[in-house]
Amino acid sequence: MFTLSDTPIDADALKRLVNTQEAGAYVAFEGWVRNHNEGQAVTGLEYEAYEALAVKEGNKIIDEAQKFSILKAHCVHRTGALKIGDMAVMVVVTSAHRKEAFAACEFIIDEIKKRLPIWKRETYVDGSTSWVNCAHNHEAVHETAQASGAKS
Amino acid sequence: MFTLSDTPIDADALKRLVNTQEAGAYVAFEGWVRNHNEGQAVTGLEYEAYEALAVKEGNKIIDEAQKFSILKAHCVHRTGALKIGDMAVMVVVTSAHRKEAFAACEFIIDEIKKRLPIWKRETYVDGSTSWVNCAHNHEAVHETAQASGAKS
Amino acid sequence: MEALAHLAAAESKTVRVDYFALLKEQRGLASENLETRSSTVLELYEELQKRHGFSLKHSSVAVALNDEFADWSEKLTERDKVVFIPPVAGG
Amino acid sequence: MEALAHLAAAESKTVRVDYFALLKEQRGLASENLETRSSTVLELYEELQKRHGFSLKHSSVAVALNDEFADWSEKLTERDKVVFIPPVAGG
Repeated sequence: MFTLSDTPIDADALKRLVNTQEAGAYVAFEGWVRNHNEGQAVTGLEYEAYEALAVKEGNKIIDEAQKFSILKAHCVHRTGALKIGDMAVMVVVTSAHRKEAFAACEFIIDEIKKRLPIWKRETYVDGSTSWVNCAHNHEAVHETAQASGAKS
Repeated sequence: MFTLSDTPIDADALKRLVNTQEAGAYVAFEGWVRNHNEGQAVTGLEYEAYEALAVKEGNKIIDEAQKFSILKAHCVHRTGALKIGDMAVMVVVTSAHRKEAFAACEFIIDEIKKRLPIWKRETYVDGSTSWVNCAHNHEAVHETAQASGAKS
Repeated sequence: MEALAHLAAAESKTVRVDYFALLKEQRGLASENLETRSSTVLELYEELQKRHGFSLKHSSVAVALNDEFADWSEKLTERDKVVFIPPVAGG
Repeated sequence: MEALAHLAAAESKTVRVDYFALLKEQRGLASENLETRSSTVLELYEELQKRHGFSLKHSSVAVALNDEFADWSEKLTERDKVVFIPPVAGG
């Protein structure tokens, strides 16, 4: 299951969601707010999500991860204001054997970052802000449209 | 760093060991005791380690994982008696970007399982026990000697 | 058929547009209902881009119609919900 | 030289052997100091295998000499610590 959260992510609660006696392997990914990005000192950031589509697309990704023969998978993504060191996203996966859990966990976070309508505004040490991926490189082909298989 | 532990692994303490403000990605692997192995119902198991060599080789593996440009890595492996659902081993890795953390975490657990002189005795539902990998297949070429680059 | 399509394109309809991130900043609001004679979502983006000075070209933006990813060639109909999606940066 | 090597091989020395897992079970103890005339760790394994009926062939066992992985051809010297390593199963 995929969810958005405007409060801090509870890593232990998430882990319990994928716990099962058949599981031999548990793989977790956490994305943390770093103190720098592309050479600039970051002091904080904010995530904004297009909730209806993000949740729909996030759950589609979790479903797609079943191709790795995993047992359970879950992902939570933060919205709102975050500080350095805060957890922005967490993916948890269980499987009988470890290879599948690693592959599925990496697949999920890769697709989440590519396809979900979620945006990040960074605040820098000089007080300026920037929507990541929007300020520069306006000509870049948009990954979302390509990866998600748009309607027609 | 690699350590052995004869008491339950403290996942939160291990996570704190690799926490750093430069980290954007945290990947964790946990190996859990499953309720079955190769079709047999398992009721519990025991890990035995050749401590001096296991710790030395475990730390060598952690050092080798630096090739993935990670920030920090740590691994703890249990010894002694474990029950279904108990954590047998945990690997934690942080890096600036997620790809490196995934690669390093998977590398570490793969090498740990191949190279460390640690043995597992399973107890089955009928009360019988078996040293895993020893009861059958006595002719298998020993992976440890091949992977570790023996002295001469 | 072509003549009919042309008539349809010229027809006025009311659609809802939600804005996020940089587009919300540049539009100065999060959502609006507006009347348009644009036939496709691409025409609507170009209409709004001209009016509000959006800095992102449509080639770096994706579009959703009624909470599903859509092609730029998708036709607009009455009461559609349109969201233009600037380059994403989740995770 | 060959004559000397032969003499060395025949020489008696005391070594410590630690046993783990299946080998510990089959030997019935975890550690022993023993006198041997075996020249290499391989000869020692074959000597002990014969004496105690170890089920594992040396080809499925690894060996450590003084807490380092070693080749089966490694020579034994006085006070060496030898550990035979059955197929591992950590993790």
